[in-house]
Amino acid sequence: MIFNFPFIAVIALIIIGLYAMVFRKNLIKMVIGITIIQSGVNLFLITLGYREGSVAPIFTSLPSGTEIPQGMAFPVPQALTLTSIVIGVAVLALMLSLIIHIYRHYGTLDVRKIGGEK
Amino acid sequence: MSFIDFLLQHSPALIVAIPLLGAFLTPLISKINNRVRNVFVILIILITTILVMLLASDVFSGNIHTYVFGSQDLTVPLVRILFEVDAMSAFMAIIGSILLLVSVIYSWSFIDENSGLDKYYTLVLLLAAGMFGMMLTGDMFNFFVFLEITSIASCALIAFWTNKGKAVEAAFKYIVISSLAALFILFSIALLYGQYNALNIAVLGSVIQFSYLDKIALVLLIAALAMKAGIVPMHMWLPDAYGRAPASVTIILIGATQASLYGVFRVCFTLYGNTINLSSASIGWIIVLLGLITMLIGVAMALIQSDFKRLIAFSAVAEIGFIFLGIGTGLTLFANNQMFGLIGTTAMSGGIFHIINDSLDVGLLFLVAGAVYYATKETSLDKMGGLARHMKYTTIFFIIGLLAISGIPPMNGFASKLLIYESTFQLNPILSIVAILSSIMLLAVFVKVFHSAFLGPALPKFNGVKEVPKTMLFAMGIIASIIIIFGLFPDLVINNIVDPAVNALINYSDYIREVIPTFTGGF
Amino acid sequence: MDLAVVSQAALITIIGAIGVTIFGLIFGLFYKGVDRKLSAHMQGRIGPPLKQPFLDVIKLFTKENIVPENAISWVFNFVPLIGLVATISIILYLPIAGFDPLLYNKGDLILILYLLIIPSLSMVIGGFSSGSPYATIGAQREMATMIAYEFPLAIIIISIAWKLSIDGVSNVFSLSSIIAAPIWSTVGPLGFIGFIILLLSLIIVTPAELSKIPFDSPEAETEIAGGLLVEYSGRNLAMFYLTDGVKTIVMASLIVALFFPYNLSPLLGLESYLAFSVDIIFYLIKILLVILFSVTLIRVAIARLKIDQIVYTYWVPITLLSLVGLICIMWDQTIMTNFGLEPLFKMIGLI
Amino acid sequence: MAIFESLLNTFETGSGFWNPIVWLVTILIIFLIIYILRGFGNKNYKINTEQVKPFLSGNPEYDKEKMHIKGSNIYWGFTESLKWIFDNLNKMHTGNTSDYILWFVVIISILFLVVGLI
Repeated sequence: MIFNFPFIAVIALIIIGLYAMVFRKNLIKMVIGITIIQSGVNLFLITLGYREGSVAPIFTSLPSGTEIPQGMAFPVPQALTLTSIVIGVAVLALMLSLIIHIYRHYGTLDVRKIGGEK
Repeated sequence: MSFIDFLLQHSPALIVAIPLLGAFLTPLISKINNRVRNVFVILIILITTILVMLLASDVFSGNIHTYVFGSQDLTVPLVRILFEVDAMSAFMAIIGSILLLVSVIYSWSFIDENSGLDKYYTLVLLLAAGMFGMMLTGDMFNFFVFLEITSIASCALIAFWTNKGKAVEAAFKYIVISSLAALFILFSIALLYGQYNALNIAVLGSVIQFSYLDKIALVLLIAALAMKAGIVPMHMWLPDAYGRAPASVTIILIGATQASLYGVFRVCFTLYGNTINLSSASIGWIIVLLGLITMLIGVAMALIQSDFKRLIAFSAVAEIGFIFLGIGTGLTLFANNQMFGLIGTTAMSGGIFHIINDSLDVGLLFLVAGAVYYATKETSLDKMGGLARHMKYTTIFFIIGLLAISGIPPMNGFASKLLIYESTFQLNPILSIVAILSSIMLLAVFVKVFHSAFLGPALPKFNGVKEVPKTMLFAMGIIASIIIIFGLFPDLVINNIVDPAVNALINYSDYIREVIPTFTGGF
Repeated sequence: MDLAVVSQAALITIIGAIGVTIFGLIFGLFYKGVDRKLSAHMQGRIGPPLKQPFLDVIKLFTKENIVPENAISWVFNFVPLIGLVATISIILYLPIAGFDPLLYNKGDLILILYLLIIPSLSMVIGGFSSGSPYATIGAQREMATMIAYEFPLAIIIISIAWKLSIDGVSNVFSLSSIIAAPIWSTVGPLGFIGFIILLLSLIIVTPAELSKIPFDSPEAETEIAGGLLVEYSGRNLAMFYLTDGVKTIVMASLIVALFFPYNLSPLLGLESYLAFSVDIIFYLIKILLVILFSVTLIRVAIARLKIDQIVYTYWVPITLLSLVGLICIMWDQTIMTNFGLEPLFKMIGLI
Repeated sequence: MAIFESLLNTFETGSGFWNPIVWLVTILIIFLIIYILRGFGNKNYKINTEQVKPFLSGNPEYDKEKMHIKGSNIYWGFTESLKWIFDNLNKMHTGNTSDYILWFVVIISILFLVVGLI
């Protein structure tokens, strides 16, 4: 059961994020929603690569006596997560800069008031 | 090994690498001179286009190209990224390269009076790299990365006119939708990875089981990619984004949207190819029904728009419905061998032929809208009128686009719609009826545009309007001539370009066998 | 494919095109005269002589060809020509007088459906390009009418093709296969009712396709003074006049080809030239009957509808009617082939 | 010659045919005939007279802006008789980002239902 906790956390994070995106009316809070979903997905990736009792897959600084592939956490998901985090930061920066522009033009951050294009 | 062979062997990598390198060289080059920069960008895209054509001509003759980044030793798992180019990928890359080439030629004059053009061209080239990457890659995670590159570059380009609030707003909507879709794609990639310990499409395709988790992954992938492709009711970002971006950007966005569409088909036919008998009926019908409502709602919304580009964007949505209808019909009948041979392949070649027709027709119309904006600085149809007096060539290009998008013979739209009508009716007559109806309504939509923008009395406020510069006319002329050629020789196009792509989708086992030679599934 | 075959085919095409042009123009005007005469008699008038449409065309050719100042002249002058040319080209794909269509393996029913759009489209664009408010209103009404009737028309055409494809006919959209396998020959009782309903809807679609009363609100002389044709005069108007005549023949031939593709000569056991002439006369009579029912009778009996009523008529009652027809045909397949007539009667409780 | 033959090929869909080149040839021939026929007509009119003014049943002509019927007013009859459809469509397109995401969630749940996961 205890090993399923990360997966439950993943689902919870994604649903909380979606909730924030659908029901929060502030643009910044929507962006926070996206970030929460992203954390959920990243957590999922990391959890997939974890082996019970394993150490970080840094080849040059392994504790002595580690079995070489089996004792390490699986490295590929960690690489994927790193990439995903980097992309996430770029997207986040872009979204926030757009929000600044939106605030300059509309003077509000309410998602209902910036729409209006039928 | 001759130079051509060398180019051919490395072209999958070069097609992505050249625009990527060019993107980061552009700011440096633009220090010299604006004209040099424009020539440089056109040259980069031209070289890429030539490489795409070279690669495509080889792929269409039956070879599947793979290109390995990383360890060449295939027995070690997971330490490489694979590019795999089959006919479908090459077909999409051709569309992308044509749209890009036209866009950069058009940009020369269209975007000339704006500042920050070095950034504009950098982003265009980045978008090109991302788009080609999505089309050529054979790796799911790589697909996600290129999707994000495409999204970020497109978002920045949509917001290029930051002085307009609506453009920024559209860009914000676009990036929210894109990143949400991309996160769901990543989540489903992780689901697949957790089960099969692989990221490569071919490897995944060879072992996929259609388990409970696979079904979740399939649903999330289709929903997310369909949203990126602008399928109703998840299309609403698309008119905002298409309508507010500069016309030269919109035409590349069409390519980016088609790349997501390509993702849907790649997932349905190749990634889940091994279990297609289990999934085809339900997923196929979903795609068909989504296509139907996409057509109807897209065209109905287009009918009541009064903004030129927004109107075209809604009809672009409707056109994507035709593609979904054609390919969905093929997918629905996939498990039924006899019916599939009879009508499934026809429907699929109709759908795939319509991908290229859609991007050309809609692209031409967007360029015309951009030309009208360039000449009059108006986007609202309510404020235009009588422009045919001043812009004769643009009017002719608009007429070609009008006839092509509504499928009036002898334009290219007619050939692909004919294939779709004459195959889908055997699955259910209603499908063809709705398709014919939407096609006629598309005609009505653009006749309305023709009247309110180009015909009517000479309005005094447009007395000084002149025809747009030659480079813009040239860019429109390229697309218009391709439209007419495709319309006059549909048989050649079907045999030489479309059918290989259809066969590549159907014979998913070839795609898998290129990576795993021992694979024995499929036909 | 050697040169002789190609040149022969080209010769046939060229001669066919010329012949069809002459046929279309002359008979189009002739049937226009017949229609006017008949409707006059129905209203208790004597009516114009049969040659009146020919005289009208000659009159229009001698009148001045005015291009109004608000018009875009090249569009204004060009579209009447395109409309007429496209309409005449449809005859090449239609079976005339019981013969196979001249270009029987070069085009099909969907092509005809699309080519039928072109004359209406040219009228719409002509109306828009004349830059007059009356013409604009008329043109947009014509376009709305077009969307309206295209829905039932699509249902009718697809239903017929679907029925043929179920029967195992190859090339179901090709008109030569449609006349070779008449739809009435393989239907059960339910399908028969279905096709009668479809025929009825096609007859109601025809007047709108030809912009005749009660669906002529695009032209509506009393209200918008001739609508989309208000600025047209002289030879341009003559082009539209001829288009109308040719289009009447095309629609009538289409109805004949889809629903009554029978010939008299096999029944009478005639051969060669005698057979041809009997068939041609029979075909002309069939066309006359179709025009009588779908054009003349309706336009004499019913008053003009408003444009929103037209759209409503076609999109709700007529579409539902044709859908009922389609469902009848589809059920005909499943119920009749799976259960036969007897179990059906038992099911209803007749036996 | 082989290339020319393939250019003349009829495009076959399995249920129908379409040969653009033959159609184009016949269209050109018919066009020629009609064009000659049209040439017999009177081609003159009096430029810069009352003739070229638009016919407005005797009403005076307004300025050009008012004479041009605007894009939004086109297809009145069509939109009028199908008003309920267009009203609902307009209601659906709110321009609100939250709604866009809501539709995405709805579609995912429908897909889950159809594929048989729920």
